[in-house]
Amino acid sequence: MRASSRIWLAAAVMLALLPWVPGLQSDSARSLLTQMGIASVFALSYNLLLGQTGLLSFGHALYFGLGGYASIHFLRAINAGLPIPTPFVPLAGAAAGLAFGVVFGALTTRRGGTVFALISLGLGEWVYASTLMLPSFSGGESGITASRTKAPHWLGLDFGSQLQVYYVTAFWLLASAVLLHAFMRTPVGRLANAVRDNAERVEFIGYNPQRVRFIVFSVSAAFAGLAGGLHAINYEIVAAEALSATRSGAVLLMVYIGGVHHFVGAILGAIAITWLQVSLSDYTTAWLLYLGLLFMGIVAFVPGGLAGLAMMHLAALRTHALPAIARSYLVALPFALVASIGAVTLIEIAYRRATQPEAGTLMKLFWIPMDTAKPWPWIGAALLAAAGAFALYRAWPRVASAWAEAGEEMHARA
Amino acid sequence: MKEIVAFSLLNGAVYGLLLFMLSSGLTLIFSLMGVLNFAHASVFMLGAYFSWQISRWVGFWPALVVAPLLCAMVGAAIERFGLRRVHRQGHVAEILFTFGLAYVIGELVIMAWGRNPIENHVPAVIDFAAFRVFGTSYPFYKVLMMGISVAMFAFLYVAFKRTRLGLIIQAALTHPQMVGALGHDVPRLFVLVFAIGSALAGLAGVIGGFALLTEPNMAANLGPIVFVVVVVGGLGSIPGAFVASMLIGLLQTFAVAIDYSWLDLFRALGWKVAPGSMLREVWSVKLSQAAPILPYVLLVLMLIVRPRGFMGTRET
Amino acid sequence: MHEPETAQPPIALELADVHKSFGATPVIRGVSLAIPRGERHAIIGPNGAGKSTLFNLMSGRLAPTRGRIRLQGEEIAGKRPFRIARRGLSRSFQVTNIFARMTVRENVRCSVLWSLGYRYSFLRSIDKLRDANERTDETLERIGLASRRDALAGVLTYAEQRALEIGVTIAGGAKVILLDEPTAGMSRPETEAAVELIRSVSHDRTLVMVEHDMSVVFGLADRVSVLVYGEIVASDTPERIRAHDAVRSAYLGASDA
Amino acid sequence: MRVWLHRIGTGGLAVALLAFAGLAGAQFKMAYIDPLSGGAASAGVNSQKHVVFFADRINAAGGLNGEKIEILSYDNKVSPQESLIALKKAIDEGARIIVQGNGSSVALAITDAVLKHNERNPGKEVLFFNYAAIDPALTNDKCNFWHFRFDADVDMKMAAFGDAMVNDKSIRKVYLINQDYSFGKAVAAAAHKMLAQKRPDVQIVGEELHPLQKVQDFSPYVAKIKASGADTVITGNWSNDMLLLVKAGKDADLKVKWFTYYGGGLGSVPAIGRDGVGTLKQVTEHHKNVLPTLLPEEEAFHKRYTDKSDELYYWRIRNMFAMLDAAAKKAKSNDPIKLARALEGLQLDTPLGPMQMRADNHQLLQPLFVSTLSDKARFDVEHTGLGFVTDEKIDAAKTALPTTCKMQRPS
Repeated sequence: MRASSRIWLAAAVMLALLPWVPGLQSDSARSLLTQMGIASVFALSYNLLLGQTGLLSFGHALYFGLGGYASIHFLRAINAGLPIPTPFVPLAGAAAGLAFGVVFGALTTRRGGTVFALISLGLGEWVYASTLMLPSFSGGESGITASRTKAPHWLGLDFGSQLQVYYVTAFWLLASAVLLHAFMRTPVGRLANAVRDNAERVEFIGYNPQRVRFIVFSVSAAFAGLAGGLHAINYEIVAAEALSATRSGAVLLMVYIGGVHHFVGAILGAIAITWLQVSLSDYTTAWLLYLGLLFMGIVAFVPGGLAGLAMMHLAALRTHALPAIARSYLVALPFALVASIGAVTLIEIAYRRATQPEAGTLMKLFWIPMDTAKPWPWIGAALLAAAGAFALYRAWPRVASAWAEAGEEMHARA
Repeated sequence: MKEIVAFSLLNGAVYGLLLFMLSSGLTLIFSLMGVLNFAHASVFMLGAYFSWQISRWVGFWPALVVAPLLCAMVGAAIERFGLRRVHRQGHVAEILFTFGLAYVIGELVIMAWGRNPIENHVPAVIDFAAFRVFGTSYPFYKVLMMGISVAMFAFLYVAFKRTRLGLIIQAALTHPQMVGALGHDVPRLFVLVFAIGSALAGLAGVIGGFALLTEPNMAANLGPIVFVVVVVGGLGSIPGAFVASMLIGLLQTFAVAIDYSWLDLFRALGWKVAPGSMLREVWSVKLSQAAPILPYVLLVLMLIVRPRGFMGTRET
Repeated sequence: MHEPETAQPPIALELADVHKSFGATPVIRGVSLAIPRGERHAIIGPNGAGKSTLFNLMSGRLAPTRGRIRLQGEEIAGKRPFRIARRGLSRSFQVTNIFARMTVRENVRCSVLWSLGYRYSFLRSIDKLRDANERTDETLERIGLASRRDALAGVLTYAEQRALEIGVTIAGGAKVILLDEPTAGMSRPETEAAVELIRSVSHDRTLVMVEHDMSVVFGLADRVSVLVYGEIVASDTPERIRAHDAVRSAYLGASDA
Repeated sequence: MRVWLHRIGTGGLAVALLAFAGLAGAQFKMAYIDPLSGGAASAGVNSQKHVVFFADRINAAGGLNGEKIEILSYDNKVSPQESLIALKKAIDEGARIIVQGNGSSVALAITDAVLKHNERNPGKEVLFFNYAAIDPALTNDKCNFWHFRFDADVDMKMAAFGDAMVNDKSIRKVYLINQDYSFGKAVAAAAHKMLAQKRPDVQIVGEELHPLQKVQDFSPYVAKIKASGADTVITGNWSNDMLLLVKAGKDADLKVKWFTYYGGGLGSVPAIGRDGVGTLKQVTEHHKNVLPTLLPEEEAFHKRYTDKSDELYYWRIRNMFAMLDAAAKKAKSNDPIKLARALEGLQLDTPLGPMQMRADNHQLLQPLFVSTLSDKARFDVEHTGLGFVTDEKIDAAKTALPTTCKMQRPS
């Protein structure tokens, strides 16, 4: 069995067992896993554009939303008697995504780079506002609802429970990952990478870069529509916010933080950002600030993203520089921890004062009670942050040199 | 009817000049540094908050000067400590960096001034009627805004087309190594450009704060329209941005005044549209309903037909 | 192996009174050139003579202001580069222009796909395209990069990248090859290796080359044209060109005669 | 953001702390799902204060049949999808009643999800208490047994405006301006119906739908209102769309009567200032000057929340908890189905007059007041020196309207 099919099998087994892991058996945990699955399909479709073809789109939620609408209308048709089981609904989303991808793709993929980015931004805003004006299609702000259980049962399942919806999502995630990975191994997939690296040279080896962008864009829109279909099944409602600018922004954050250059990066990013959005926002109202800071840090310091970071460390495992790296981490990490505790405390106190005066000034952070009215928490946090940051700054060269050493060794061996 | 046209013209001009004031800084940064700054509207918001805070301490006129300076420092810091690291990774990384920055500035504003809109009323010193048109008085602060906007246009047009500094900066965009070789500290030049662009955004914020609503969502609501002005005007052209701002301002204001839809047009031409069909909904959307999305329609059509925009010099 | 002079070989690439000006400044001022099939033709001339512009006109990167260009009898002036490439004209670039974040093997394989008829297919796995992979490996052998086939193109040495540049240009099996200063910036041994490679590669094809290194020009070319200020001042065998006074004055300033 | 006391580290730790802290007795959990961050956060946080405040008052009096009410707060960022995520979490953590109000779009999503959950999980039913989403559909074609509304809907409030307009001869030309989505269109339709019935002589000189929360500059719309010669404007706008509209009106010194649904909302009175005196009208179930003296609840509310912008705006949340308390005593059980049946038809007296929960469509009938901004009011709004004064009081029984609701009742 070739290496890749072994990987897919392992992935399938993992996806199957995930909802039975202790701690993940509650309905809301499975709902979180389902959301991560939907976000992963959407992120994979987006990475086909940004990571594989170098197309930065600010309006990709368009195809997610339109696919979602097509699927919810399809589900309503099923509720009215169309004899098709629920799990096949995402195909309607994929078909709608493909159709709109072809129509809008012909307009937008004439150019790459900044022009493409701005057209996608304009188109996204335009179609979002227009759907609000067509209530029969979009149901306006309140959206369109349907039921996933009023449908012919399939394999004896009615797809009412969250677990069954999770397995439908897991199936389509695996299918999308296999198909998208295979797509990259086809002539057009290779040429997509060529267009990313050097669109001009592609013209001199007989291919029209615009046609390559158009095909990749349509395929990407189809998978975004598929993700929209899964969204429609999971929530049984699709509203205009499914194609809003915030969702387009979120998928961009997912793919870039996850790692643009690695296939698995999109999935890593989807999991991280979904967790941040759904769970962290319960602990702190400043979650968007942490997300913004994380994103800027990744763009500035770790362009390879989380996947890049992981790959780097995996490669370093095999070098002799590993102990040096480990030692440098032992020194640097505590300082980093101190700095971040100080910074987080400062942010949380400021947020409590600015946004929730009614919750009083008493607060418990990292199990330490403090009173935001008194000055010492502010001074203490600021000092902690400054000291940690300064010490980290001093310890950083040691980390850098350890990595330089590992880098040389890896380079020599390559 | 005459009244509507007069008011639409006046309101359209005011809104257009506000848009220009808001996007002039971005046009400057984009034309000279090729950086599509997603956080530009956020700096505009900072200008509004700074001027509100300062005018509470020391009055409006000092705020009109200090707020833009503070924004200039913020802009300089963004370039010096943030973008400088990212420049060599190409335009995509720059855009993404400012994209993240927009989130962060929005949350920092919430952290400092809370979530509710702040009462950023027109300060008494400029809260009087400038002139009366058809029996309606026109607030002075709108006239002040028009004045500042036109002044900005003049400053930008002269400063960067006619002065040595302007030429050096323009050269530094396309051939940074060569300009560096000629003895100019290019990184410092970029910091200067970013500072000036941010100062313009800050100044726009001081006035924009009264015209619009000063709240943490202000940047997100305005963000995309700034790009429409810059792109439709022509990437890198200041006169182009001025023309585009006025066009969008007037287009949107007049569109609101027109209450007719395609359906009325069809009826006038005698065509019948089957009632109840989904398409009927599409045709029955009135132009006044669709007014706020016209700029985006303009953006998409312009980028398809003429990516350089009205007077653009290049596409990226 | 060249047909005897008597039978007039068909013309592979022909330029008829081609003009090109950027705004008001004319760069190519009426160039006419006919390159028979199988000929190795070099174009030399001082910097700024318009050699690269001429290459850009022939390969479709620029459209001529006036005049006609025919490839194997078919008009190609002003056509998009990918249409010209499909008709069998492939060019290399003076500044290395390859796919940096793809492996050496993928760089070459991308350039063979169109000629083998795979067009925009996305239903076939590239690993199963036996003919494409064979043609790719064969080209890698010829340019001496077989051992580096899985390295990213961006990490190759300068000479290796120049070799890859040639590999990508020839892998598609184009009948007419345009090489833009293939040995620029190479050391003596590297230049000699490149010349042998170009000789074997252009064995049964038409070659048009822009080159400054006179040893390469006179070692390879069947015919040489001299381009000065956008005009061809001489076009003849290497020996006669060497003795031609107009050429000497163009290179050495006013002739002493 | 979760109420801090119950959310330290993992859930398990929170429960242990709870027991330790001596809050004995089982918990009756209610989930509050509304915006706590993002654009509409100010409204969400404001109503959260009311919910926590009135729950604590019931707890102080012994809770519901001995169970203390615990409020679990979730931030839905006014998005239907986030709300459904929060709903799943709330049901998982044992919430028996869901409380929501901001945005009809969210309410329609929640009522549909609650219906599906209750059908699929017999024995683990939850109720949905809606205190502010007033799209008529929720108690008509999209009604269901589990949804109770504690605020008059669009048509009921428009009828109240009708009663106020009947004898106001200065109203001759009306201009309708609303947000371009389900709620805005419902307000426009209600206005047409009401005027046709109660004031056929009044002419509608203009009608406008503008995109929701997108318009930055309302001066073009104000110019149209002036040009139309209208003397009255009816609008359902809320939050920014309300503030910017009246601000543009003030800038262009537009002289019209404003009949608004949310004119008294946070920030609107400061935005219109003195121009609003005698012209800015609203229809609510309460305002500060409804009685000569402040109600005891209001004084207690202001003692606890001292921030300038803290007003007791949601009197209907007080009515909601009063009805819940009475239903719990009547049913002598906290089981949702028993509570729901006890609520149906329940009648209760309040300081402002009797109120009743209709059994046929679960719509609460409570007294409504049409009031106008005045500079001679005893209690002002947000320290502006201006307050609302009652023009017209409509008794609860008179606010009832026919309904098309045909709900399925559990067996």
